[in-house]
Amino acid sequence: MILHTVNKSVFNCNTLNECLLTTARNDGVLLLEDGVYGALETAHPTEIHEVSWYVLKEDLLARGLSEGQCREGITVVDYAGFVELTEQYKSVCSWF
Amino acid sequence: MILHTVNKSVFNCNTLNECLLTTARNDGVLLLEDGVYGALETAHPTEIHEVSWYVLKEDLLARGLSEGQCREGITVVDYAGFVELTEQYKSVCSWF
Amino acid sequence: MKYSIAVYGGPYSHQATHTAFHFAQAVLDKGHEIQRVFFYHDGIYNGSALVAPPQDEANLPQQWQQLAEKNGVELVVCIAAAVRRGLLDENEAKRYSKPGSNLEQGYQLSGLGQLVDAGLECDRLVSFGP
Amino acid sequence: MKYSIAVYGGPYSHQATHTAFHFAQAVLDKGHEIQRVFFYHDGIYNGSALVAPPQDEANLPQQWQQLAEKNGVELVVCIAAAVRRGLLDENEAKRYSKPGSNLEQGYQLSGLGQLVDAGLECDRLVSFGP
Amino acid sequence: MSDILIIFRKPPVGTSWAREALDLALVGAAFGQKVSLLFMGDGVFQLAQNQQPDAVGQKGTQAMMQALSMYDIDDIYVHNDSLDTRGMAADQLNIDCQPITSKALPGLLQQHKQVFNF
Amino acid sequence: MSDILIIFRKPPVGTSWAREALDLALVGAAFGQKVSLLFMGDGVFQLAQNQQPDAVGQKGTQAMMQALSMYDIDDIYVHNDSLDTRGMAADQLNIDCQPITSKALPGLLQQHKQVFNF
Repeated sequence: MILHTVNKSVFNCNTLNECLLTTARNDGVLLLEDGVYGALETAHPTEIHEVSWYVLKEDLLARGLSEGQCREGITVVDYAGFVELTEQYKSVCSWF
Repeated sequence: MILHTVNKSVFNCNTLNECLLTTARNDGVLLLEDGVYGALETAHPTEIHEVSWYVLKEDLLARGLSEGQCREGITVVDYAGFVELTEQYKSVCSWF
Repeated sequence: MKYSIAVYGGPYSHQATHTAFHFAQAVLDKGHEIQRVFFYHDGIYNGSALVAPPQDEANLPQQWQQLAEKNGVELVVCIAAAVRRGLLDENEAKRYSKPGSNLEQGYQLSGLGQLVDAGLECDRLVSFGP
Repeated sequence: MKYSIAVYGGPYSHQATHTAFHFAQAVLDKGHEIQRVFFYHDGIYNGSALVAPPQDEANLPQQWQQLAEKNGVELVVCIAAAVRRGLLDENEAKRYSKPGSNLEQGYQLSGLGQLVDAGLECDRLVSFGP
Repeated sequence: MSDILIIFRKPPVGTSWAREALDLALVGAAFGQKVSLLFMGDGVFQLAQNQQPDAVGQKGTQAMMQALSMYDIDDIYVHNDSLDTRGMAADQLNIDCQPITSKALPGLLQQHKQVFNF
Repeated sequence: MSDILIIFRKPPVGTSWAREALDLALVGAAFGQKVSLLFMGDGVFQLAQNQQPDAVGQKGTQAMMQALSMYDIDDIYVHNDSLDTRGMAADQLNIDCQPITSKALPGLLQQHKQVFNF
């Protein structure tokens, strides 16, 4: 029950893939900052994992991305939702 | 006749591959800092280009790497050799 | 719940500081407590008293300071990371015979143990890297 | 030949500063001239008068200063990048009503035009990024 | 042979690179230099429309982008493969850009006396 | 359930991350916490033998690495796929490490109350 945050673009570096090596089935992955590009339909993390996927709304907006451009199955959360996720999950692990 | 320097690990990010998209046949690529890992036999830039390859000796030593671990066809240069390369090539383009 | 926040990115270079600040506000808005914000690596530059951003940009050190004062949050800067990067309080300036100090009011220099402690004492420790 | 060097990485965080410094020494050893070292982005932190590294580590701002003094090299820090990050000379400290300044001696704040100019005036401009 | 080529490879917002590279472009033009821009890799994300950086408390680069033409910076290239990979279309960008193929990239760099690369 | 896991993912020398993560490990242990380390990705390069960081004017991490056992930091894991990809052998590292498979990584993280990740 760990919430992983990832703030790097999957198009440029390995951070998200390294994160996904360590995730368990009950974990969550929150994409934020430049990590939100990993939510695009055109982004392909090496494996589809059984984690729950989230993406930070404010960071999508800041970059001109819409929810419609995101892969199916990703939940869009705002900062309040980010806090709620940190309540739900037992700890937070940041990948940068 | 451009000398390109690359200071990021090819195992973690796309910098070297982006550099290689822009190199011409007469260009040189000098691997330095964490870029020197791109000289390893186990490193695979997406395409083999016709550029001249160099790697900075001091950065190999600092990381415990030997010349013997480098791919064939890569020339090892020290800082004095780095300066000579900047004399030879018409300009320097740094990828980081 | 009791939170602490770690910031590893420098202001005006990486978004990490902004993200951490917005997260901190949202944590407080939810009624949680923030015990401490710990600044490490380039995050220590957040503690500078001398930043002078353009008028239409946020003064991040002062934003942290105001948030901390209003909500009783400790702003702790790793002393080892700070001193080598040129962020000094008056004591350290004296110790190293430097002509001045530049730590913003409301921040304190302390050891990395304060980060370990935050992880132990708090229900959640959330880190923001560059 | 005439060289200039651009440094974009902060000292004590990235190797960029070390690499740039070793390269600069090798350039001078070869008998070339260095007109200017230009500090931009986090490279501006190289101009801090307050860094206090452990005794067994180099004081990078002072190393640059000594190299510059000995060889007639200009050390120019981008003023816009510096001021927002909290690196001020006495003029800027006064302008922004800050309690002190922290620019190391031998460095000057100036505009980004000095980087453009270095590219034009010199035979080679070599950049070192974080 | 143009004077300066500036390559933009970093996404916007997450770091200050986009702003600082644009600053250099505008200053270079103000110094009377002929400045060309190339967006490639994640740098093409800087060309996305409808960016709202104020959502994360930042100023963004849109005003500077719009200023480019006033500074006579008109040679603006975007790497088409980088756009494709990211699902972006060349006719839906925030400024007018000339698509450039991978094959043409080496030639573009050779045409400039000085290449800055962020 | 151990207290703290620190993940090392950055190469040595190029940045201060390796040193600063090791600092945290030693301080954590000095605070009486049970600290485990995991080297993965480019972090496995921190385990290379014969590093000579003085060649580039740096202090390196070898002394701190050797100090780990004095601080009772003995649970040191290295991701075997990361080693393989980089052509490194688990029996030629600068400290004793326990190889760990990709399959076992999620379990390792779950066993720790707090994960720091550099």
